Amino acid sequence: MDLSFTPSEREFRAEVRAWLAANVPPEPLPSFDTAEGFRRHQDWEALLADAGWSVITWPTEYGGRDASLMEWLVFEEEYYRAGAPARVSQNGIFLLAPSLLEFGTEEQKRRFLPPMGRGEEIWAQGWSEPEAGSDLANIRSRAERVTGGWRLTGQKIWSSRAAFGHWLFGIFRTDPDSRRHRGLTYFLVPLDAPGVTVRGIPQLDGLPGFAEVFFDDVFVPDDQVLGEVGRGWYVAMSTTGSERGLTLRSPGRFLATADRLAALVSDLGDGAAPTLRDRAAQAWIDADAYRLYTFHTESRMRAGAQIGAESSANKIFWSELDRALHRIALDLLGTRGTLTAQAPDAAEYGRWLDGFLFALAGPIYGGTNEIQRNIIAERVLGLPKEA
Amino acid sequence: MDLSFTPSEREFRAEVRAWLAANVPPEPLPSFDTAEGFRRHQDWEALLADAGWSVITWPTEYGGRDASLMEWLVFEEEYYRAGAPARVSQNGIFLLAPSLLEFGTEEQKRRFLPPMGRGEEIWAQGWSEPEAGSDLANIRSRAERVTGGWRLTGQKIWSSRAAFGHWLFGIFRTDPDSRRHRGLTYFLVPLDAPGVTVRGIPQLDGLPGFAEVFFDDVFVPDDQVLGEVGRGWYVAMSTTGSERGLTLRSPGRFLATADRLAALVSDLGDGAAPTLRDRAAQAWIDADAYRLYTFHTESRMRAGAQIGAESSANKIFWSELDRALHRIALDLLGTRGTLTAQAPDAAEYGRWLDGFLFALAGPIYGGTNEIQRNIIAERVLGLPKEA
Amino acid sequence: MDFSFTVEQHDFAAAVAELLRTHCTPEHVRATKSGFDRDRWKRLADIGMASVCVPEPHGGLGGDDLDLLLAVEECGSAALPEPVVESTTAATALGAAMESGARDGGHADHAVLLARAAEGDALLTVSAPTDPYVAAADHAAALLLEREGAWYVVDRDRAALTPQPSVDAPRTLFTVEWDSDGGTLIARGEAARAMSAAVLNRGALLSGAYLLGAARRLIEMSVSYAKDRIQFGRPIGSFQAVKHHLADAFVAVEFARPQVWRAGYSLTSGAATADRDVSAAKASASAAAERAAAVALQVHGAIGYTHESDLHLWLTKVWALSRAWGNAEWHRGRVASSLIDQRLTARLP
Amino acid sequence: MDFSFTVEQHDFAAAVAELLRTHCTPEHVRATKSGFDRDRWKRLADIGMASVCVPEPHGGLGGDDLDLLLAVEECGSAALPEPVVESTTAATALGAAMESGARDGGHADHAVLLARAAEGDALLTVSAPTDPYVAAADHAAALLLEREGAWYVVDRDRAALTPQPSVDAPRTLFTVEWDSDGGTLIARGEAARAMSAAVLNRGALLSGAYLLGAARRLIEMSVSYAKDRIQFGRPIGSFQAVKHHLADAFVAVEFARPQVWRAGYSLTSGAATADRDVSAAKASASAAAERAAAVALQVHGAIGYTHESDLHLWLTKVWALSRAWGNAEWHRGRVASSLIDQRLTARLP
Repeated sequence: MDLSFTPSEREFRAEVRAWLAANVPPEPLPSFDTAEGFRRHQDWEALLADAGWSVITWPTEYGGRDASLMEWLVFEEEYYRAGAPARVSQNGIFLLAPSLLEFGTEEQKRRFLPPMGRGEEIWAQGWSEPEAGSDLANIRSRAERVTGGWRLTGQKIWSSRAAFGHWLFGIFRTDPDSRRHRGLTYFLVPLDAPGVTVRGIPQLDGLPGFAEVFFDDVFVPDDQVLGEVGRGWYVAMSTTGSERGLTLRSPGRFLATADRLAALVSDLGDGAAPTLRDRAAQAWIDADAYRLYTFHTESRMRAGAQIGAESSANKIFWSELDRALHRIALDLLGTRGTLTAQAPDAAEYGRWLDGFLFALAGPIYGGTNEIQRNIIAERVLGLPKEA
Repeated sequence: MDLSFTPSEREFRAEVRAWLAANVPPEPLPSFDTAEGFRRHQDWEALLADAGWSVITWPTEYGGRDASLMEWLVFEEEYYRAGAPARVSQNGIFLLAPSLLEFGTEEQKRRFLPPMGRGEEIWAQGWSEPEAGSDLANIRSRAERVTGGWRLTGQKIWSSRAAFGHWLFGIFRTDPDSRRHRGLTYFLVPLDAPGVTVRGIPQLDGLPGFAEVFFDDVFVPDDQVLGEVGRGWYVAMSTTGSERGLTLRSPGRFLATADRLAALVSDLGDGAAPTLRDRAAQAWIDADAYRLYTFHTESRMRAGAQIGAESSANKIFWSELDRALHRIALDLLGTRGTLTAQAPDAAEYGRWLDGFLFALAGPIYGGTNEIQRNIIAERVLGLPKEA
Repeated sequence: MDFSFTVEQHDFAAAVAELLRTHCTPEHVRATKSGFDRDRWKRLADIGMASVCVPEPHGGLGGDDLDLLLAVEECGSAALPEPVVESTTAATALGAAMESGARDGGHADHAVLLARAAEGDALLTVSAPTDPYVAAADHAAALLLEREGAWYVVDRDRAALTPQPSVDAPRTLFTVEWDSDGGTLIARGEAARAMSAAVLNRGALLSGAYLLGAARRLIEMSVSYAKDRIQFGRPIGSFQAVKHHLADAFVAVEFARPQVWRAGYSLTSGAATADRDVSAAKASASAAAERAAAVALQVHGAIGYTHESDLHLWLTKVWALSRAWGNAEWHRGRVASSLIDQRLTARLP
Repeated sequence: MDFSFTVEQHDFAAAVAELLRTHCTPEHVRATKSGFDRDRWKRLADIGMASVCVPEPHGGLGGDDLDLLLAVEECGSAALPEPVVESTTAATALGAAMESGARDGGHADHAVLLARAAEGDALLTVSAPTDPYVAAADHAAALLLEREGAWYVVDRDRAALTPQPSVDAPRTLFTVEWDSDGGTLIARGEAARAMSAAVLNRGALLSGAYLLGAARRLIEMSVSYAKDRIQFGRPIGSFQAVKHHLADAFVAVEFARPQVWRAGYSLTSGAATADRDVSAAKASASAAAERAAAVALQVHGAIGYTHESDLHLWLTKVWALSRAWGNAEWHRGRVASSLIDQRLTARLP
């Protein structure tokens, strides 16, 4: 056991930190769920990409720097520590890219990865449907074989980034007689293709953080199928059990929040109720624990272990941690904690409310925590399936 | 709304308090799960009965004083406040007596109620079986028709008070072809009848708080059947939805514990961590809330309302409250909280550990809290049954 | 001991509920972007909502908090946008000040103001001693404000309001600046301290009652959604996890309700335990409502996050009111102090 | 960064586990009413359990806490009755005192004592700075005790022991009285303060490791029971409520484990964050084990309460050790103080 970073990891961290200190915008960008904010976030992605920080774990030929998982974890810590902008390219670089790298043809990789990494093409995800929320296998959107490609019909929902984005990845039923996980195929679809309609869904804050996407006889050529026809479920899920479980929410995000929370308690001094001080300490411990668990998993992966239910345990842990961190902050701030970022009195505190609202969704998306608990109980502990 | 006690209730409280002050033994009695403790608790029941305090809600003809539910709640508050001995007669007076009063023949009432009320005959309960724990309807012990009565065969388990008690009440399958809740009959069985074998089950503290009871062709005459043959489930359950839901655990018990906890925190002064002070305040609030909820239910019953899922809500609430109260006390006491009552250093603190161990069982017995949550969800909220 | 409301109290709440069913549907709530609909407020006032606690000589019904609790719970169940907590608290405080001031002649302008408030023609609001912001100040004719241990009535036109938008947009919040000569003194010294205590307790009590209604509705909506929504081939309400979450939220609300009622009784009867009882009630109601909100979001999933679903109308109310008038932490601290530092463990009843 | 143990560390833990499978079955644990089985302790010592952290000149292996963590977790998984936490902590402290004392010649008797302890022929114990009782004092040849800022080695025969029976009967506890001339001074002043800190941290660390093993076993037993136990026509382990309780306990244990390992590394490497890291680990391990114990009881139902079931062998260990060496509250307080009062938010690694 040697819990120190290597000299090269330390150098790497110093380099990241220096670049971010010089380049992170002093004022927060407008939300990427607005037209202007979307553009400004794309500009930021371009700046990141120019400096080689956009997609560090990718092969250099597609715009990455072949960074190790540990370097990526370090990068993420520094990124959140610096308060850098949220990644508008997130769906593409974290969810699609691993599948593209594993299952894509060389042409597909060359076509799609570089503009994704530079933030020129922003990807929306197309998993959920109105009747397939947590139960993803219940997909009804279908694709019919036609000359040179497929015709897509149906509807996707909860597509983040679709309101202003350029492409969508998602799975469609190509075998009309198939059920559940079989007979699905993974498609890459331009959102400006004829027959595609995008309708933004306003969230609590009124901004279209999600969209519905309607497909009305949308032609998609064969070279926009990712992986084998009929194996879309496998393509979509194969990366969730590997690094994705580890990379969906890196510890850096929660470490930065935990440190801000500890500072908030310190700053409030006697104005912080002792119980909140205690709850803040527990949340800080938990953020630290999440980091240690991640490093431990990284060590095991380097030693050749496969990641299984760790991603379910991770999901439960970080989503509850995130909710706790923000709830404690709001409890510390009293009525002031309910102000939006626009309120003059909110000052730097407005971010806690936004974070709270976002954190409340944590136990829901990416597979509800109830589903994750079932996975742990059945696949790790070996308890019987429900009758 | 008038939340004051009537003059007669106030007088009643004063009378109870005075009697208890003069009569409660200064030292705690030995556990009633020992032979000597059992006898000493029977003596206490006799003393209570002589003064008319044993079974106050019963009709006077059987040894009660026709007290109202409110008087009983007042009595219980004073009883626990005075630190009076646990009721060794509890199974009989709280679980059997309501059924006996509702379904018993006049002969049965005259035969069984008075010695039960005086603590001369102590009743054990015979609900559970090895294969019927939480799932009570899965009963396999059976009774066969013979001349003048029935022959009982089978096994009961988790019979509290059976190790030293005199009689057992329980349900047996009288229709061998019946399933689940049908074809069961409610029997009253002397534990010294030929063919009955009682085997104590030592608990964590080594004492036989439970017993297994084996029935090997035990003859029970017809006049020891309670209610109709084949309607045993109905007899056993009909009282659970009425007062029993309210009387299984009266608020008095938790109010006394909450007050002791508040005093413990006050006494520890700066030695009590601020978070524990806060948790203690919450637990005290909850004990108070349980009392108010009970008074509210009593008002509704007096106005003619039927009690339904209130007993399930009660069960969840008091069992979690009891566990919280004791856990907070142990957290306050540190290592000292783990000492048994026999330890010289335990002083008055030893009761917290015993109470903690007892409280841990709360979410399990009387229908696990999981079952109670199902009942609330299905019968009150109207959610669909499980597939 | 009688833990029930009078027929009149029930009837009043039923009338309020009936009015809100017609005039405060989710569509109406959405349409009330400013947070105040004069027409609806006037209708509510017509059936007595604004005058219950106003003394009879000033055009009110001379009632007390117990006359209001069930009706305010109905307001919460409808997510009523109008500031029923603050306006009632302000009117009651001004009425009480007038009553004690009556011995010295009172203040003629205030009598007119109070009568107009009772009629629903003028809105009053008040600053909560726990909070730096005044709710609905933009809609109010006058504000009750505290400064350096004294209370004043301040004309809205004499005050400078800075909007402080919050998570519950229709519940408009403001920081208020005003010159002392713009306000009329209504209480100072001991009377002002008593007014601060009364204002805090009444605001906490009524926001607790409102939260009970909002929580009840959140559970009802979630139950209804869970019955209809099919996942994995069955209604999600048949899953134990969903059932148990909802059952726990239900239990929390059911046990908070008698605490709110008892707090109303304590205030009304001037009990020695009133501060502690109000704090227990607000702590429990805030926690129960927060729990119901979290469960409702979890049951609804992503749709609960959208503007299209009605759920957010109640969620935002809960997030705002559970923290206004002292959050659960603050009130639990007040209980701890009474219970442990002052060893006041006597109970009402 | 390498979060793995060496092959030797794994092999040692495997050897301990293998030995315990043969010599520390539930039947053995039940039979060890006194809390100490000399034969088993000697066998453990033979494979190095008592000598890992004893310096080589004194017959030990000169290892560190990291060499012990996996093996102590195995002890917890077997509910080993012998006081592995206290004896190891005492031996390590005495060894360290000898090492620094070696420069002044050391103390010949202590060298013999330490060598015998390393062989498993003499048991050492130590008073935890957080607790008023000394564990296993009746089985010990000598006790390390603190008095007025100095540490002493006290012969058991020179000390008066008053038994203080606890929920975990085999873990014998005592209050100890002794005359100063019955003890030999081993550290005072700064050295004694350092020894107190080291003793507290090591005892908390090792009890944390033991708790991880006990919690793991409680979950295993509960899973196995839930697979077999049929209620309502199906194994109770197929009910979502049971699944989710067990999954939550599992997650708590899995996230506590790297914290315990990191704390071991912090202590071994003398990190500036060692106190805070140890406290985070003990707080998390205590809480995870308490959670596993509560879930295990809930899953087992009434049978978990009986003496006949093996469950209580682990439950009582958890209830005792989660509170010994500082309970979760105490340790969380130490973290809060470091984090908030001293603003020490730097992390290891």
